[in-house]
Amino acid sequence: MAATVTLGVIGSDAHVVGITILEQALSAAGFEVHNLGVQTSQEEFAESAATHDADAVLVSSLYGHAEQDCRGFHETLTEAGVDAVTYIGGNLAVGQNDFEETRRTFRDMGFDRVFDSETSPEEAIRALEMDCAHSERDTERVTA
Amino acid sequence: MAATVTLGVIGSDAHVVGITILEQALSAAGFEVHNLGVQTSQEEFAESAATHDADAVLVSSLYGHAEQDCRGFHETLTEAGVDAVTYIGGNLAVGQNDFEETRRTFRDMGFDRVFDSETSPEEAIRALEMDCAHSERDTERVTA
Amino acid sequence: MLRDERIPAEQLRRIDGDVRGNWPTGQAVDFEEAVEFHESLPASKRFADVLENADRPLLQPRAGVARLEEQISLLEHLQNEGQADLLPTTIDSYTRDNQYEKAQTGLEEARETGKAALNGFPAVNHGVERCRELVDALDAPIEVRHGTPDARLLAAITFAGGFQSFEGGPISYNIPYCKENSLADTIEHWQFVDRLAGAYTERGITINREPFGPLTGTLVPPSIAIAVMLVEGKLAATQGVRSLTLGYGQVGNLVQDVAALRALKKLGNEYLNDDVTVTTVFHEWMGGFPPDEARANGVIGLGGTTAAIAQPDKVITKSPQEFQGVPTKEANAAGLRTTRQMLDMVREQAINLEGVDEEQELIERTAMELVDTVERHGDGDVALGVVDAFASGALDVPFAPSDAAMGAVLPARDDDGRVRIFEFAELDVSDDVKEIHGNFLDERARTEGRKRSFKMVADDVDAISDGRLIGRPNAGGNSRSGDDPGAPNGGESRAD
Amino acid sequence: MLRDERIPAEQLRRIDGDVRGNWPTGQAVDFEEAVEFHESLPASKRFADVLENADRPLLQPRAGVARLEEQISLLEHLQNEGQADLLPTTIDSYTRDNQYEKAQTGLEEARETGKAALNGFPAVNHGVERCRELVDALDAPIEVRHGTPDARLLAAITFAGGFQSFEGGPISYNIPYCKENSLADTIEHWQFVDRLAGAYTERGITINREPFGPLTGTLVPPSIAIAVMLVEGKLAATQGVRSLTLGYGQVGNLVQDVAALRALKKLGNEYLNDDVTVTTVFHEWMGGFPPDEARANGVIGLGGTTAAIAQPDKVITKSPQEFQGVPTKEANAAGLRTTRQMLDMVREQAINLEGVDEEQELIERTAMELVDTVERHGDGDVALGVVDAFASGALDVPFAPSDAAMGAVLPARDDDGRVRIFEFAELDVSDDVKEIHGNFLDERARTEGRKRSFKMVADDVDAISDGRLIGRPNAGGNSRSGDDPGAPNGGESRAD
Ligand code: B12
Ligand code: B12
Repeated sequence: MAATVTLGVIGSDAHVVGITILEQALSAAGFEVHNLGVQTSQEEFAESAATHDADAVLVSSLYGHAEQDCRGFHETLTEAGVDAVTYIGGNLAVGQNDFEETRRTFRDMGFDRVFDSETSPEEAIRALEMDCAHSERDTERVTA
Repeated sequence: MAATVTLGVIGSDAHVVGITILEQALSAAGFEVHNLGVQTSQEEFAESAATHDADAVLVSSLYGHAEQDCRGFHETLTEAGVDAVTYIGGNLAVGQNDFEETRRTFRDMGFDRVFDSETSPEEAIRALEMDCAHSERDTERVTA
Repeated sequence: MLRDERIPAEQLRRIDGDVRGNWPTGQAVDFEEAVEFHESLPASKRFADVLENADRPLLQPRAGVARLEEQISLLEHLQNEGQADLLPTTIDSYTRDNQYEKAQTGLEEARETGKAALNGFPAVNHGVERCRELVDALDAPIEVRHGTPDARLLAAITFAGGFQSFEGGPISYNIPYCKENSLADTIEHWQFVDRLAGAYTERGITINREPFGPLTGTLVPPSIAIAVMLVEGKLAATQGVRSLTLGYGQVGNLVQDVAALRALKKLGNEYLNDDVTVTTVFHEWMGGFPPDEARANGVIGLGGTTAAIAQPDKVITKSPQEFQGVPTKEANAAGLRTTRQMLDMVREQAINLEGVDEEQELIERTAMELVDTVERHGDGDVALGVVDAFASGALDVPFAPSDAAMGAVLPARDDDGRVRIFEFAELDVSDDVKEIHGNFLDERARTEGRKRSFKMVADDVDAISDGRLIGRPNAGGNSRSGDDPGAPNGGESRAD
Repeated sequence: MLRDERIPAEQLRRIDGDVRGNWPTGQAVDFEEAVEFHESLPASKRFADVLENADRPLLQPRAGVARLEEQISLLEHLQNEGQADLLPTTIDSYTRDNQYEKAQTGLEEARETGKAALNGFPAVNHGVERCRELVDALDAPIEVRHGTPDARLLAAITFAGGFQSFEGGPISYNIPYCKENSLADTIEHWQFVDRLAGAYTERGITINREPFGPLTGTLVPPSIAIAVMLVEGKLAATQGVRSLTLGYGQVGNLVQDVAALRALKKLGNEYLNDDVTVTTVFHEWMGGFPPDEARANGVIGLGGTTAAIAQPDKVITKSPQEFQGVPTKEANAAGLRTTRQMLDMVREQAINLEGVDEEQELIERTAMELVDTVERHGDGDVALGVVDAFASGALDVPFAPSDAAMGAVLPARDDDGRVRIFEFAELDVSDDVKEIHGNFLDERARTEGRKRSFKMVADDVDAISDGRLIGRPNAGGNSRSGDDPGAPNGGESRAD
């Protein structure tokens, strides 16, 4: 399974530790990882995913502005011709929010999976293995 | 003001530190203190208060059985001919109770004042000075 | 006559018969059948084995409620959410007083109303079978924790009920816990308990015994606590106890606490026979807690740090709700996890504190002087010596409510926060030791520009609940009279 | 050209004019009038005086919300219920990016919906007058805390707004906080900030400056953090800053943390001119926290213990909700009180840890080697040296997101839990130092029976949030994949 993954931290967020750990774990698990690093714009995500024909786009956000930063994200991907599963993870709201509510918000915005900040790299890998096996190019889209 | 105070820990309760501190503080403030120590029965309270013609009876309870231990306490005092203001203080209920509820319970049982375990000796002294000046033998009974 | 000698088999049987007649549930006890029950328990429930073979300090909370189902779910919570290594069952105060009728009333009230009418689990009233249901329901070993001067029936029932560890002792569950019980009686009663533990032990069922080290929990000088532990350990060993966990309650000064735990371990091993396995238990601060959960977490954290450095075999944790009353199970589990986090972050670090050796030496010397005094008072017999030494004040415990002790000795902290003896009264220690303590306290008095007085003791008693270690005058801080942020309720005089 | 030289008066005025044009609120800044405002403030709000004259470590939380009224009541809570000695105002992320329009949108959204649309206080958008309302409303001094690479307008407005302390610096607010800003630009921008602080200082209004010591907060080796602090301190002093608080983030090993704080203080005083008053600030653990408030309290407790032993001038506290997101004001105050309790119980104790001197010596030697490298890279000019040393990796910070740093150096804990350097990459330290680190890490690798690898680094990054200090393999514990009791919510893959 050499699925291709685009990874980055969106917006002005500079929390790099989580994606560094994720990158290493995904690479070790055999994925082809394109890590865009921190403070990545929607356009940069779209461009990289399009260029590398990514199977999955993994967005990380820790600093609490994810909602603002992700407005229109899926439109940007579509415009660039990207058809990949999209995950988002980290601390997705400012403050002590109920995660279920947060998950619903990001689901409604179009993300296929939404992860909280207790997510281990192994959980991300398990999900990717499921979803990328499923999809293996444009078949059905997971709706979990 | 040489008001006379009967002091003790009721029931099977052996928490002695609080009344030791209280005894010292009350004595230093000029009260005549009769400290019955821990594990004092209702009868012992009544007897001491009657013998010394106490102005105030101070009951301490820390271990959580105060309600059971104090059932009939005021009847016992009356039978022995004791007419003194009665205070109770300490950890008066088992567990994390709302103190206002606890206070009501002990007020209803006849205690003139009910103190929580954050009470400093100074607060007890202030209350005694007020109540014993008031009463100065059998005048009116505080109803605070 | 009272002597530190093993109770003969026949006398043991006679007392056992008498004791079991004190409450109907006593009849269900059958030693042989009980041994079989213990043999059927998995290795993970053998208290002594689990404790003695652990490679790190094990954590144990305190917890007891009236009803069995409630006690099971409470302990399940502490096991699963608190990750307790060892479990407790704390007994209610009526049972401690052998007032089984009152305990029965409380238990029935609890069953009917669901309210907390008892401050612990009335194991005697529950009886053997229900104790076994409890032991069966949990994965970890469970200890009986109480404070009962005459715990003979409690021991008979709980040992038969499958518990393999039992807290207390003739001094440590008399002097701090009651007023009128004579020490001679309590020693006899505990000789029975220890002999019963010994009888199980001889049949291959090791019953772990744990003298209660913190005593009154209030500024107890380490040397006094340790002397009591050694003497109680000796009395238990005579009766055949082979697994002894000696206890010590945190005083809050890191160097002194580490030194005391080391002294306890060392003297325990030296003083007790080689056939006794000695382990140690550290109790997180047993004195008055701050009336604020956030501050209480600071106190618990210091307990965890101390445990990580001193590495006792077991730690008894406190909850952030200690001040207020019996904690919720969530708060109890939180105290466990706060301690665990601290312990696991610190215990792999090599932390060597300067001054531990000197402090340990002073503690050991003083403790041995007190043990010697006990032996002298009994002409070589520890049982007699204990009674006599306490009666004369040669051995004494601060804030002891018991008439059996003089309760005249008074502690105070020195300028570094170590607990020293301020008033020796009749305590039989050498002039040399007295001078050392005196000098330390003079130093503090100078710093504070005040004379040594009871006020200093009272200030020290309140200090930790007021947010500091040493009760300095005018230190401001969070004194009871101030308006503490965490205060759940004002006192009456404020409220009126 | 970039040089470590004081900005001439005329240039300062020109830049000031430009900068103030970047957002309408900039126009309200008037230096002379601002000096008058500062002069009108009571002594209790003079940040540098309060900090430099304290007789014990002062406590300060982090806190910032969008709206002024909310910020006032948040800080009142931390002052009254948390008993904070010093107050913060944390700035939102858009302002840090100089995206004042976005901050404006967020502020308006917050005003309309009451929702937390910004993660901090947009001081630029609020402007001078509203900043002063904040300063007037509180009793304690307030510091601006942010993370802004180009903080010129923020400084102009907040200094005029009455704030007398300002966190950050050209390295510490670039390397950990952003990707594309060049170091040369950030240094120029901070020369302006520091010069402005210097200008106030010359008029008798000391502006305290606080380089951000924790950097990426993630296992930063003390020598690296200290080298950065010294260099930033030097750059600030050149511009006329006279009150410097050098920072350090807890790594969790007591001996190493105490040694590091001592090294920081000592080298700070040695390296900076005598006319600069150097104080130190200790940040409670800045890395990933446990997802459980009870465990988080253990981490905070260890911070308090460390502070009590090392006695820095200031402590920045964490809250038990650190893991989850911006804390409620109650949790923030609780973190302060837990820290305070620990600090006040321990700080009067004489605690001397063995091994501090050796560790301090190693830290000082390595830090000085790194400072020397910076000076060499700049041919004696620190400003140039910083740019060059980072570009070449001669100076580097682990997990640095910034393109200006190599970010190739990797830390790992040794067998005692001290942070060592696992991968030096181009870091310019002597072979001798490399060998020492290598030996320590080999020792750990042997203990664990595994090779040194990135997995070790990753395990160490997670260790404290998993409930321990060292990321040992198969340590069980509370790993993220396990089911943690404090877990507020399972990850998606579990929930689905
Ligand atoms: C270290 C840290 C910092 C460092 C970051 C250094 C760096 N450049 O990386 C510094 C000090 C610079 C910093 C700055 C700030 N921080 Co910060 N920071 C943290 C902290 C303590 C740890 C984060 C971390 O590294 N964790 C360890 C890694 C391994 O875990 P992780 O990042 O959570 O990632 C894992 C999972 O979340 C998951 N994951 C993450 N992303 C994704 C994506 C997908 C698709 C999947 C499947 C999984 C996944 O997998 C990762 C690996 O296991 C957290 C609090 C905490 N968690 O304890 C706050 C925290 C994230 N920071 C916070 C804030 C507010 C800030 C600041 C805005 C303000 C400030 N305090 O100064 C600035 C932001 C600056 C900016 N422009 O981004 C808040 C966010 C608030 C919120 N969301 O409500 C937090 C929660 C702290 C708090 N309680 O207030 N921070
Ligand atoms: C020390 C202590 C002990 C020592 C007591 C030693 C002794 N003989 O004194 C030991 C370890 C032996 C002990 C035993 C027990 N304890 Co205890 N103990 C405490 C502790 C930690 C401190 C009490 C103390 O000394 N405080 C310091 C003194 C100065 O303060 P104080 O007693 O509160 O008194 C002040 C005020 O309350 C007030 N005051 C008190 N009485 C009165 C009366 C009046 C009229 C007035 C005006 C004021 C007033 O003024 C005093 C001076 O400022 C408290 C928890 C806490 N508070 O932190 C638990 C606590 C009181 N104990 C408790 C319990 C349950 C027990 C046990 C039943 C079970 C057990 N845990 O082993 C046994 C009881 C044995 C028995 N028969 O009594 C519970 C009570 C639960 C409840 N009410 O819901 C508590 C709250 C702990 C807990 N959270 O579970 N305990």
